[in-house]
Amino acid sequence: MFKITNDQMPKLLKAIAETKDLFLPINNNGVTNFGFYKEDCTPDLDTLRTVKSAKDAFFPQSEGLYAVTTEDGKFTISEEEYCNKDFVVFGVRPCDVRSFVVLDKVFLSDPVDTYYAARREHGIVVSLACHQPDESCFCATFDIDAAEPEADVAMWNIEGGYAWEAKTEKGQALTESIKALLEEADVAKEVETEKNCIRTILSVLPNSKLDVSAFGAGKTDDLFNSPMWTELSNACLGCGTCTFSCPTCQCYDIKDFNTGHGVSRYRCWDSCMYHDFTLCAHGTNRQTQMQRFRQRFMHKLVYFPDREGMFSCVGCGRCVDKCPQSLNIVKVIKRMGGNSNV
Amino acid sequence: MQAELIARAKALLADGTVARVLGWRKGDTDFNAEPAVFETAESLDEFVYDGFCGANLSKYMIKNSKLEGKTLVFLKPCDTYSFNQLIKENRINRDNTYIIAVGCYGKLDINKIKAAGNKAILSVAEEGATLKIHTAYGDAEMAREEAVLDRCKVCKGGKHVVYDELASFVDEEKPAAEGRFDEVKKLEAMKPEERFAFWQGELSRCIRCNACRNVCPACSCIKCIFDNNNYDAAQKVNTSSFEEQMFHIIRAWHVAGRCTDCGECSRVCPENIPLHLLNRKFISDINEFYGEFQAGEDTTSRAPLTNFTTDDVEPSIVKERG
Amino acid sequence: MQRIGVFVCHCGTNIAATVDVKRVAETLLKEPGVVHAEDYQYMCSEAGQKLIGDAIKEKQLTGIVVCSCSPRMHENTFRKAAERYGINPYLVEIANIREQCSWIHKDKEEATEKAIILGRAAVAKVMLNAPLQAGTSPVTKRALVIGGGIAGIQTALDIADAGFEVDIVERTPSIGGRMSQLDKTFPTLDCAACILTPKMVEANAHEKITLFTWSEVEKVGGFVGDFKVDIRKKARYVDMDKCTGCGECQAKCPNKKTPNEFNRGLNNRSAIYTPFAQAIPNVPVIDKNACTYLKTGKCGVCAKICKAGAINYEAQDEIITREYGAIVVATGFDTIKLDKFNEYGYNTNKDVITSLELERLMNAAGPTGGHVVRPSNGEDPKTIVFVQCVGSRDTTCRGKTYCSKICCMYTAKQAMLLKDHYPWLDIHVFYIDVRTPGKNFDEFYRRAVEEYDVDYIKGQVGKVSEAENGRLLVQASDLLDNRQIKMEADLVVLATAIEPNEGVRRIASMLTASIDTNDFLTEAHAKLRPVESPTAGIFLSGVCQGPKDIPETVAQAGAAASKVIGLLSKDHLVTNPCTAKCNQVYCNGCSNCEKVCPYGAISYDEQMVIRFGARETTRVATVNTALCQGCGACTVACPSGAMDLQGFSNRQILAEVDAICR
Amino acid sequence: MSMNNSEWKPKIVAFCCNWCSYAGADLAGSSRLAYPADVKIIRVPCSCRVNPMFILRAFQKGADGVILCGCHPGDCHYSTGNYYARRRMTTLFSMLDFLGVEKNRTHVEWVSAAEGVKFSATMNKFIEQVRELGPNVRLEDIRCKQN
Amino acid sequence: MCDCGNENNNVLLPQIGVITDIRRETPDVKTFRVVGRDGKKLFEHMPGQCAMVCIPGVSEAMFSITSSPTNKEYQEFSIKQCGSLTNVLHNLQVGDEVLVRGPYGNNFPVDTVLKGKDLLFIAGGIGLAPLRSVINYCIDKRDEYGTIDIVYGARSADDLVRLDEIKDVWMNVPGVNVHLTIDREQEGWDGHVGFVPNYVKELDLNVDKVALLCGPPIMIKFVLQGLKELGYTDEQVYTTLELRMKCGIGKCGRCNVGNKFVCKDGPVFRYDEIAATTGEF
Repeated sequence: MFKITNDQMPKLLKAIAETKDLFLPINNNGVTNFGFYKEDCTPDLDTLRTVKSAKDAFFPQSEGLYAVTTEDGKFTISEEEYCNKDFVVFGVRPCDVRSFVVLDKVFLSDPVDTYYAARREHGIVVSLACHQPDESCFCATFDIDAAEPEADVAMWNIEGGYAWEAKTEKGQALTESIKALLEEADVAKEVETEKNCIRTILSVLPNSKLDVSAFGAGKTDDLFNSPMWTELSNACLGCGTCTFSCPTCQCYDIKDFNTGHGVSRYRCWDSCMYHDFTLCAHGTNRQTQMQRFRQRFMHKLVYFPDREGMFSCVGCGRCVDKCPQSLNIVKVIKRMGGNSNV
Repeated sequence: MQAELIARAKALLADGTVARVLGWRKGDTDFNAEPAVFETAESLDEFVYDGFCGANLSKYMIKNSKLEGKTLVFLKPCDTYSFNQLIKENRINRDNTYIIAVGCYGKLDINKIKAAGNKAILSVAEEGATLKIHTAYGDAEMAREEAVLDRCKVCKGGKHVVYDELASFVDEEKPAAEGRFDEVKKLEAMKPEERFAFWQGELSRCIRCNACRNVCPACSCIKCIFDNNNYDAAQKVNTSSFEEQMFHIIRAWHVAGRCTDCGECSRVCPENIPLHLLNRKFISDINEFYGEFQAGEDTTSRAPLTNFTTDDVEPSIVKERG
Repeated sequence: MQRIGVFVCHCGTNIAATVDVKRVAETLLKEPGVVHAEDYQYMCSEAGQKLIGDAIKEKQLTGIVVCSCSPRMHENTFRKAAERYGINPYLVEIANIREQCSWIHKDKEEATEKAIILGRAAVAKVMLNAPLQAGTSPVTKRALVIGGGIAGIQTALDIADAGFEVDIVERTPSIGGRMSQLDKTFPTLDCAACILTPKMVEANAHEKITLFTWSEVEKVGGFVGDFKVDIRKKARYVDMDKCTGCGECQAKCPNKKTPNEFNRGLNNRSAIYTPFAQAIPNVPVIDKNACTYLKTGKCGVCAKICKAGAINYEAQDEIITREYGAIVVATGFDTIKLDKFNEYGYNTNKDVITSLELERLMNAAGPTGGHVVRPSNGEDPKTIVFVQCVGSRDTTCRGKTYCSKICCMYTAKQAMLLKDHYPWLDIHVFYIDVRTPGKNFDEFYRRAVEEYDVDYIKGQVGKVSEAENGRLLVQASDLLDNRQIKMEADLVVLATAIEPNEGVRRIASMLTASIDTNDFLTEAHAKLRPVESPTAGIFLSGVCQGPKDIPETVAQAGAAASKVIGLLSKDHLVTNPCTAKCNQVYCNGCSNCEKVCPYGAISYDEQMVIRFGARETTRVATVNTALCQGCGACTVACPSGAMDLQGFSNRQILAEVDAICR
Repeated sequence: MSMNNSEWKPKIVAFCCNWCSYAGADLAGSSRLAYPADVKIIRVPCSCRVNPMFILRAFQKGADGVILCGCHPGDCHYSTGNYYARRRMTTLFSMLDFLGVEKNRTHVEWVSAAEGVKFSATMNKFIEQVRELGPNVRLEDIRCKQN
Repeated sequence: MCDCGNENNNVLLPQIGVITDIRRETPDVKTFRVVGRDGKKLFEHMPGQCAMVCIPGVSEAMFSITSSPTNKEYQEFSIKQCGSLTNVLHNLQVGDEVLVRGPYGNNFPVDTVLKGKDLLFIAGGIGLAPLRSVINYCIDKRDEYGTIDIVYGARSADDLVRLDEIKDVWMNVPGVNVHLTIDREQEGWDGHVGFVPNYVKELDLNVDKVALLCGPPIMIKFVLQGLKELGYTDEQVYTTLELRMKCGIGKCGRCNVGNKFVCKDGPVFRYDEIAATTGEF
């Protein structure tokens, strides 16, 4: 195990950025989001949750797929270049780390999404245990341990800096490349203290471990026609805040943009909360916001478990914090599954 | 005051005056109340009205006033302007609405409480001018004043411009706050390149979640032009910095003269972009160019951009005023 | 894909000298959708047009771009050519490479590049052109004239003489209007009644003219060529067919305490009355607010003495609906209220009168039989003061900012006539400017000054008050001599500003005709279309459009009539196909578009629309293509983009922008 | 920007109303009153047809300046169109300024059918202003830049 | 640079197709024949599968392949004009290019369940498009299937897609019975008049068949009721939900009907697989 002191951290980030793209939480005007490291940026490893999750690293909000040019009525297709350079996603919280597993289930299943696969191959995830969990955290519900990240490299806040532990080969390689800046130290005890601290706080948080026994594979018939959906969704604005801040929402749209010198075909995030999500020439099969709302939570809590054997929610709590009208998956779980914390 | 509202709502439901009640329901935390529709007296026990009930309910009346029977809605002073504006644009059926005007002393912003360093908040209690905050890491206090939403700092005053009855705790005389345009003026005083940098910094965070648009009572289009493929303007995300600007300029322009300055756009923005400044800039311009105008003050006046006088200022005013 | 043909014109050397037309054609041929491109000496010639026709046939063109002179020059030529050769005329676009390219640029390379870009923009636009059909709407061959004064009468007579039916709706009991109240007219001093009465009689007798007096327009629907108008015929309580006009009833009516409107309240009239002797129709009406029988059920004198049995106390208002092809507004004017002008003492002193009241005093049929006396005591005046511009050219917002135009002349007229009758009179006129632009006007005014010795003082009257001796004390300033004047007078005559008759706002809004800030109806174009309202089928006659004197009014009445005749002589109207169109699926019903439409072409109603696969009944906008002139104001007012303009659609303009900027 | 400023030619989009300004432009042409070829005119029925979206779209696709010309206030062929356009453009331009976009990239000028001289002079002056500003960067869409 | 090849195995990358023939079938339906630039078939497919057709700058949409897999030269798509993309498609000419990716989805179980069975095809309007592929497949392999009944209806005679093939080919194949109907009386029409669901009931065909249906949602609803009354079980009925497909590969998140993802599990479903779920289709 290694230690990096707080004052070494900026050097470490700079060193990584010299050879690889570095994607990390950056503070912009008081708001922290993942972004690419630049010389003058303000890295922020203290904020528990970025507004948007880390999924942009592998599944960016928009990405070019290919471009089409036309000459004399004939098309020429040029595929966008794939990610071909290693990059580091730094400071990812354990819940977001788990979200990559959810995304993998979608994009790496047959047929493989080649754009995603290329990024995943080149991405190195450095994660950071949740120093001070928040009241909206409920990752333990999905058996995620906020104290024990499962990434290429795991970090913990310790006195005066961070503990650093490589967990995979990719992580080892990264560690090697910046070893000069790391200080070999026996911090196991401090890490243990931090872990205990995290777990203790989590245990007193109101949502830390919700009862999700009412959800999961095979519950479609129990839940689909519940009158509760109308009540829960009444205030839903149909905006995309929850889906765009969510680490596991992976729905996308494919659109064209006419650049004046060709058509660029790109993929961008879409939100099942939008009224035109399933709209096509003949109309839409989800006419009401209740149906769209239900879709989102049924997908995360029932359909996904049905198909993939796991929930597609990681309990990061972003939607709990950010929903403009305070609707969220926690309320859904509590109201439809009973109120008890397990 | 909450008990009074619940009692009134129950009475109006019971005597058949209204068929449903649009209000706020207790959240699973103190600061998590959500707008909700109550159809039975029992369900009203979950009704809440406190400092965290910031949501403007008027836009929900588009949907609710189309339903059978009257809907009782609770409107704060600033919400009534939005409501009037929606009536003006024929989006709400006034006859199907029963409005109880509720008082407001400034609504609280949980983000401000968190920004003050409070993590893992377990409860927040209002005690006069003080907030008592209980967190997993310990207890704290802060002045209520410091935790109110930005919009409430420039409150339009306590007057309700439309209602059927006033709740007892309403202070219609509460004066409007000063300095509504201070932030706008501060930006205006900057150099253009500084302003550009400011807005780039802010707008580059936009994730195009459309919360600002969907919550906005003036954005009541059935289908937004930005969702409409017919105009080549449909975008779902910002794929370039241009689109961030395009969306917010056009959105603000579309509601110019119709925006009541309710501030919901900034309240809901997950990225804390001060979107209200765009709207407020239009309001300040309109006031300056075409005379004082407060959208939603009445239901009949013509919005400034669908009106004119023969001696309006010329667009060159923008260059002339330096 | 579309099949577009591009035709590049040399225009002799006008274009070809600075633009490489061959290169333009060759380059545009490579644009997506373009299947044909050629250049020719003169595209607008017969031979040039035939080239287009041949290409349409051979290449099955679906759109045409002509790169040539300004579309203002030959767009119609090429549209007609396209139609002749079998494709819709609106599938033609012009790229202006002469006025906006070859003529202003010298560098051939530069001009050619620009011509190509302009051509490209036209191609991009025409790809999105849709075939448009000019619609037709039928014309009802009858006109409505609102207002029975000289303007209305003259308009009606001119239209009727051309063989079309005309209805006049007049809200007072008789036609005649303001002019019937006048004594003499300037500058010829004809007797007003002598020249007006024959016209009134003629209008009454004309087989094509129907008079609806004591009637008002209640509701207007429809549009140019096909208006449907509800007319309220107010209860007259006197049977028009039975009444012989003997006048017995008025003489015997015991209730004679109502101020006489016709005489501007200078005397009273009976409850049953005709406004004046020459009234047409010469049938009285009963004032239901004054009549004792109608109020209390007691009296009935008129019914008892009427030998014709024409009195019917049970009469009710009646609403009839008539159809018209055109509507002329001739609602005239009134003098402004003087409540805000207390300095003149009009409301407090009986001897301060308006010039229109003086007109009644001077009239032989007036309340004093033509003797001008002081209304307070009936004595003959010795000194009369005229005050000009009372409420006219007033920037204090008490009055009107405009010049009422007629006051200078009628004051000169009144002064001279008074001097003729009462040579001993001392007459002073306080004026700001004397304005006499008109045939024989200045000569007329000079006569008053030079021959009649009327005392014109450039100055303003500050105060009129009652002197202790019962006369009036006039305090004024003389601007030329820069001195304060105090003089006593027996009569003060105020040249009161005129304004559109009350109720014109209601009429204008029913007609969706626009009015200005002074409530004068707006003409479609101040110079080129002065008698038409911007709303198609609505025409303006007389002072409702702006202050004017009798000759101008009559001239405008004739002009309005000729426009109406022009419209009514058509069997069908061809409508402009480049009109706005509402996509009701996206319409919110917010009414923004309706507010900015200058033609009242947009209406709202509840309709069934299918939105995203679901049916709903909702408030949506509809554009009346017969009224829409295609300005596009609504398209920008519409936030959701539901409103679009055919021929200049959002997509078309955006395509041009894209093509130019790429 | 790889080109240096002397090579750089601004792209100017001019929206002209059919009845006054477009005719004014024609008159400028028939009077042979030159202005740079960088100006490309788009004919619209009335200045009130011009949607702010069109103006932003022009910048997005690479325009360096956008000018709107219409009938003089009071002379609108449709009687009131340019009054609305005037308010719309005033508020829009003020907002662009507020966002830090250069004021001289946009302009409104009233040009009658008889003012060929004015049309030409207006265009010359506007281009000069835009040249001074250089290429449009603040309202560009990088996807539309020709590589 | 990628012309036709796809070295990266990129599932979202289309092929370039060339339109070699366009037939107008009804006032709003055209059939497009598409081959690759080399003049050969773009790919092999099975009856019921779909492909994404795209026009750059407009959009892309999923269409069922209407030609039979037994056709070795080309693919055909019957497309109804009803939206922005189809408007543009209907303006295309022979020789124009389109982008095509696919084939996507599963197929009607022609080589398993349907083998040897009596088949009942029920289609309304453009709903014949996906079934035509199956019908022609079965006709081409006539001896592998039992009797074939085809009930096909449309608003009017003019809206019956490819009436010529139905009359000249299908009606002359032994063991194939075609039952045509139109919604309203029409001059020159001496066939059946009435809605498809009612006609199915009137025909009173025996129950020992597999039914394959496709048509507008309202028709499906009533046909299902009718079949149930006749004694059909949900397991005997197949339908296709290709309308719901968006990205074609089950990742974009639009296509699910309950826990079934049409792109992955469909578009062809045995009715019992979706009946229980949600009614959201």
